[in-house]
Amino acid sequence: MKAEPQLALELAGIKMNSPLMAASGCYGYGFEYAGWIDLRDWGAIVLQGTTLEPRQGNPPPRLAETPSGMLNAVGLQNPGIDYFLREVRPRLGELGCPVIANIAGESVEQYRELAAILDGVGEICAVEINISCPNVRCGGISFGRDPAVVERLVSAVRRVYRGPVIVKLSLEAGDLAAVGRAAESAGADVLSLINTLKGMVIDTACRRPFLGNVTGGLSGPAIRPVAVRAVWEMAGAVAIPLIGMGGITTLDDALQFILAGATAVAIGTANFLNPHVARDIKTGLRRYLDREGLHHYSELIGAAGSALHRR
Amino acid sequence: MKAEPQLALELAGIKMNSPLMAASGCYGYGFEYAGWIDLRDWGAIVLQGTTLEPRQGNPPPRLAETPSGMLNAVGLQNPGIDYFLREVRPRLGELGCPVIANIAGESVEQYRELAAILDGVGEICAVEINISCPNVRCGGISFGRDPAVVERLVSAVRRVYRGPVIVKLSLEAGDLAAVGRAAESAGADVLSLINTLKGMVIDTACRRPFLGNVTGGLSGPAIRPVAVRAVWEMAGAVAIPLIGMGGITTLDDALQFILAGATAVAIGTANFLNPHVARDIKTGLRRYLDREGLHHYSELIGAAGSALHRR
Amino acid sequence: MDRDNKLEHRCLLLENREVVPGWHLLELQAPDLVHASPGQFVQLRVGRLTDPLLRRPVSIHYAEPEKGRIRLLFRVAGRGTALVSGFKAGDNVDLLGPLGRGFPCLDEEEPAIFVAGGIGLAPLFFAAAQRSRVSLPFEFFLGGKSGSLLPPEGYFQAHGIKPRLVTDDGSRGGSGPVTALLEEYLETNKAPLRIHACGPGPMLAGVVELARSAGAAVHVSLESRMACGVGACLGCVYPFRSGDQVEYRRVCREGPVFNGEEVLFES
Amino acid sequence: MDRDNKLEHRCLLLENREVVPGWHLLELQAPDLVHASPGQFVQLRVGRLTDPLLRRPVSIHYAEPEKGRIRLLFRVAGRGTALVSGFKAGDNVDLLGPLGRGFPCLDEEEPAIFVAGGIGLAPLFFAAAQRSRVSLPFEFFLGGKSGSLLPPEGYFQAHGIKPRLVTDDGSRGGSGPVTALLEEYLETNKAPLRIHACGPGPMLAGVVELARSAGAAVHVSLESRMACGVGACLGCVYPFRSGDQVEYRRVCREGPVFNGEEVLFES
Ligand SMILES: Cc1cc2nc3c(=O)[nH]c(=O)nc-3n(C[C@H](O)[C@H](O)[C@H](O)COP(=O)(O)OP(=O)(O)OC[C@H]3O[C@@H](n4cnc5c(N)ncnc54)[C@H](O)[C@@H]3O)c2cc1C
Ligand SMILES: Cc1cc2nc3c(=O)[nH]c(=O)nc-3n(C[C@H](O)[C@H](O)[C@H](O)COP(=O)(O)OP(=O)(O)OC[C@H]3O[C@@H](n4cnc5c(N)ncnc54)[C@H](O)[C@@H]3O)c2cc1C
Ligand SMILES: Cc1cc2nc3c(=O)[nH]c(=O)nc-3n(C[C@H](O)[C@H](O)[C@H](O)COP(=O)(O)O)c2cc1C
Ligand SMILES: Cc1cc2nc3c(=O)[nH]c(=O)nc-3n(C[C@H](O)[C@H](O)[C@H](O)COP(=O)(O)O)c2cc1C
Ligand code: FES
Ligand code: FES
Repeated sequence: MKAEPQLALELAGIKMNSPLMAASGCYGYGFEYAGWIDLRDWGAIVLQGTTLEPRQGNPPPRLAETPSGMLNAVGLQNPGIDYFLREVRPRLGELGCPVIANIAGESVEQYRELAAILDGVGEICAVEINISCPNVRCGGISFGRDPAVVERLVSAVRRVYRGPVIVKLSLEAGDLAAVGRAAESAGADVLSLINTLKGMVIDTACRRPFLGNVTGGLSGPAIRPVAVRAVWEMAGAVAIPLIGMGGITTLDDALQFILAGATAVAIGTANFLNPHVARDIKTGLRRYLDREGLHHYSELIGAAGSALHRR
Repeated sequence: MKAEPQLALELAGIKMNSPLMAASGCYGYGFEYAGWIDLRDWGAIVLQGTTLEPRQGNPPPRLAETPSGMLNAVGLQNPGIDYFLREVRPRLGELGCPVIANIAGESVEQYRELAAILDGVGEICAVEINISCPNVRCGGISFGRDPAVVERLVSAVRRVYRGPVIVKLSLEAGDLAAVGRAAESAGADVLSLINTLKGMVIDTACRRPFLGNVTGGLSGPAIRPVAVRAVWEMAGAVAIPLIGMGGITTLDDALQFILAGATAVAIGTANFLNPHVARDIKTGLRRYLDREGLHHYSELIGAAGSALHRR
Repeated sequence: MDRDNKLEHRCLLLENREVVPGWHLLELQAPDLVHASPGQFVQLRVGRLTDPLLRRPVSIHYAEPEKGRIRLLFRVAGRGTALVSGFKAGDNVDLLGPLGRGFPCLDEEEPAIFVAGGIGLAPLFFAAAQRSRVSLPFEFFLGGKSGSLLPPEGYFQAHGIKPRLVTDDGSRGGSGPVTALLEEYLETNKAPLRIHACGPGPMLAGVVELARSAGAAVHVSLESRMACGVGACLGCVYPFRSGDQVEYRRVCREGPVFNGEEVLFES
Repeated sequence: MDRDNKLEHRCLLLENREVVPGWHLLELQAPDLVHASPGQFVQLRVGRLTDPLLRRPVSIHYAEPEKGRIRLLFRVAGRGTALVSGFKAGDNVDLLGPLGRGFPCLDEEEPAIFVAGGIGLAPLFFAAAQRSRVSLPFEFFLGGKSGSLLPPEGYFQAHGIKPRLVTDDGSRGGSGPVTALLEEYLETNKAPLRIHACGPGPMLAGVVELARSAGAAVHVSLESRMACGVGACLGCVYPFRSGDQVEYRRVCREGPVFNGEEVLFES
């Protein structure tokens, strides 16, 4: 009998039954979809961003549709880490799949503090450090630009958090590879990319920015070519595994990221179009591997990269 | 009798009958469309990029379609400045609208040389310096990242070219505003933005990059929100006029750029969908101004920006 | 966690009828959605490719459990709804739902007053029809731009609804805002009563104001642009009063129907 | 500059017929395009919104100047053509054209040989029909995967074309590649003759090789992905031999029909 092709992996020690992850901020705490969707279709769910203090987020409107994409300016609305530990944490076990926390701070110290609080929290199997949110003024993106800052920030988290540390990057960095290498050398276990691109829409009828926050983060299929390129470049720059994302809606999209060098892929915006996207891509991937005579999807990781391109 | 609303402008001395420009690389030398399209619908046409030596460009495939966008990897195929002066220049008068040259070099010296050659060429009413092409290895984008390099390059051109100097920027700069200010202080008359974003598509069937050049430049509606944001930010950072572009296909799109602070707008990819896009937007803009009781489109420039946002 | 509920439904479109210019009524075979409550909505996929990208929220306008059918009534407001207006009988329509929380206390004895502005009619029609079916008392006030842009009487009669109409141009019913009808009503009818409203923001603000003065309970159905529709993205929020703080609540999850007194309308 | 020529045409679709599985024939009212020459093409807009973004190049398959009609024959190859396959009679189809340069010397006395691989049939049909109309001699060789995937005889007869067929599975005509037909023909028929070919790259390379050995003139119609279609974007290039250099020429402007001997086929 022919063996079923395998999708399971260990990503820096996180045991996942497939390389498909729900992207942070697009899947709430998982519960929102849990009544309807079999969450075991996900290799892991990355929770929405958490900060030390509660944040009310940006004023509406927070969403704008753009060609094959959308802008969001949620601004990290969340009830804060205390509420999270008290109210959310105890229920996370019900989700039935690995859960990763996503943290954001306004200073290196805040990131450190958040990571220290989450260290040893059994329900959380890794932290993803968001240093690339385009929607918050004094946090987010500015941290992700400068390799020296990234190094300091990741080191600080690394010292207090014993589980896997994922660093989430944007494209705003002038030199993406340098930022990735800085994170790697500071002890990051995994890099995830890309976060949304900063964009805006002008309401021409009212002659003012459409979003309450003026600018927002562009996600969805529109950014996919840019995201695939970022993963491809990063795969040539660092040795740690990558989580690729940005506009994945179909199996072909997911394969592009994997072939470009991603070990896992995350899906955000596409959940809004097709809430069964994880199931559909997972089924498709199995069939694809079967048809192509591959035993494990990992044979595809980076397979589009020439040896020359790799360092 | 009510006066017709006005679209004419002088952009750093270039007399244009409308703020609509054909974007470089998307309109050849103008002749390709001239048999069919009334080129007087354009305020100006920016010619395809010219280099010192002839360039054969990148191997095909050079185009890939992406969601609401396209990648191109032409790689500045062009017959070189000598051929340009000999064969193209004498015919430019036939186009019937102002013509702007777009130049690209592999060193500051090459840019300077090109600008010096074009100085005094009467058929050309301005030069646009492309320091943001994602498709050439040793030129283009790398120049546009570092404010110090931009300052040097623009100064060099400024010293030898007496007409209006337009500097074309990409988004790859870590700090867009700093690059814009560097160009301004070096004597640029106008900034144009944005050039394409570097992206790629992987051919999953062949498991390799689809484009012959591996990566290409993303243009079209997909990048519009990012481009509008770039113009908005730049309008707050410099005092010289801006040419906004990236995904403009309709009047509403053009208005977004103008309201964000662009004095003129350029249209590239949309010509491929609708070769009458200039005519259509021009007609639409006149009707819009009329309906809104405005006398000149310039009343809209930057009208979406709050005073606070401006410097 | 109960996963017996399906979220996504592919529903056969039985009819797409333009009721009045620019308003379309979709009749759908959707047996899984017929037990939705009035005020709940669906997220409708408008295109097959990625532009337009997002689903569009549309209230359930009517449900016929016996036939396994639901109706949606929508106004062509932009490119998404323009695409939907071209859907043809026989097409499959992709819906998520039923989503959100509907109007409360629809089965209570105290009189219900429905106040609809324009297409705000869509969810209130369902609510009123439900009360009508079990012979509970209600009033239905409806305002619109012009008489020809509101459905004819027959549209309501079959469901036991006799709306009192006003139009901006006075071409049908009285002229003036629909809030005037409510104001007049509240002068002679005192609480306990329960107001349910749906329509443009300023109208809702007016309704809430009147309700407050009259001491009546008031619920409003809010609109906002949505992405997920299930509470996961925090994109659809509206500002609410919470003590002396502003709090953003999700229209798709905590709403779209909210206690009107807590809503912070733009002023 | 002559601007009497219109570039963009909105053409009424008279019929969309699936000739064989996956091949659609569009019949269009397009009086401005009927004087196109065989080998020229149009850029067809496949969607109204921005995804899919680009137009798709399609050869003119036939023109009836008397009726002001043209035909396009296309194979469903991906999402663009899939959308077109859903176009319905009565729709307006947006075309740019006629574009590019067609097959040369179609009105010369020397025998013409048309070699078509699969949907490569589309432009060659037009060319052959034109020769047939003025009773000039020609041969038509057509290769395909399987007999049922090629149009029936009647499709050709009305236009005086009697194709010699081969199929990969031998289900119609002989079995084998269409180049074998050409090879056989060239063994007994000597130059001067003129070969026109359209089909997949490897087939064209084979045709050019045979033509070269036989000393026959050969023109091939190339395919490539296009953006502008008019020579402005330099996106559609193909490599050519120019002395001992590689030179990239625009398929849309210098082509799509080229002297086969200059083309640098991938090996
Ligand atoms: C819970 C809920 C229930 C609803 N129920 C119904 C219903 O039953 N019937 C019904 O008809 N409608 C209903 N709506 C409203 C409906 O969802 C919207 O009309 C619909 O989403 C509009 O989509 P569209 O693509 O047609 O328009 P869009 O193109 O999205 O535009 C809609 C409006 O917003 C403006 N707009 C959009 N984008 C921008 C921008 N970037 N800048 C400035 N302005 C912009 C447009 O000008 C236009 O007026 C409901 C909404 C909610 C939240
Ligand atoms: C001058 C000219 C004339 C033509 N005439 C005809 C004609 O008369 N009839 C006809 O049927 N065709 C003709 N063609 C071909 C036709 O243009 C294409 O079949 C059509 O553009 C395909 O569009 P699509 O959207 O359906 O397919 P697409 O989705 O664009 O895909 C087409 C093919 O390319 C592959 N592909 C596309 N994008 C990628 C990618 N990113 N990575 C990997 N693979 C990719 C797909 O797998 C598929 O096999 C002509 C082409 C030219 C240049
Ligand atoms: C509504 C929304 C909220 C988001 N919030 C977060 C967040 O809190 N933290 C984070 O790291 N990324 C956040 N993101 C970014 C996504 O995780 C992801 O990187 C991005 O959307 C690209 O993937 P996609 O195109 O599949 O959505 C958010 C994205 C969206 C659309
Ligand atoms: C095919 C193609 C070729 C281009 N070539 C050039 C070029 O030579 N020089 C340049 O400055 N920009 C070039 N560009 C960038 C455009 O001028 C423009 O900045 C970009 O495409 C964004 O505008 P759009 O979305 O309207 O196309 C090119 C764009 C395309 C699509
Ligand atoms: S639409 Fe996502 S939370 Fe409401
Ligand atoms: S498609 Fe633009 S040059 Fe050929």
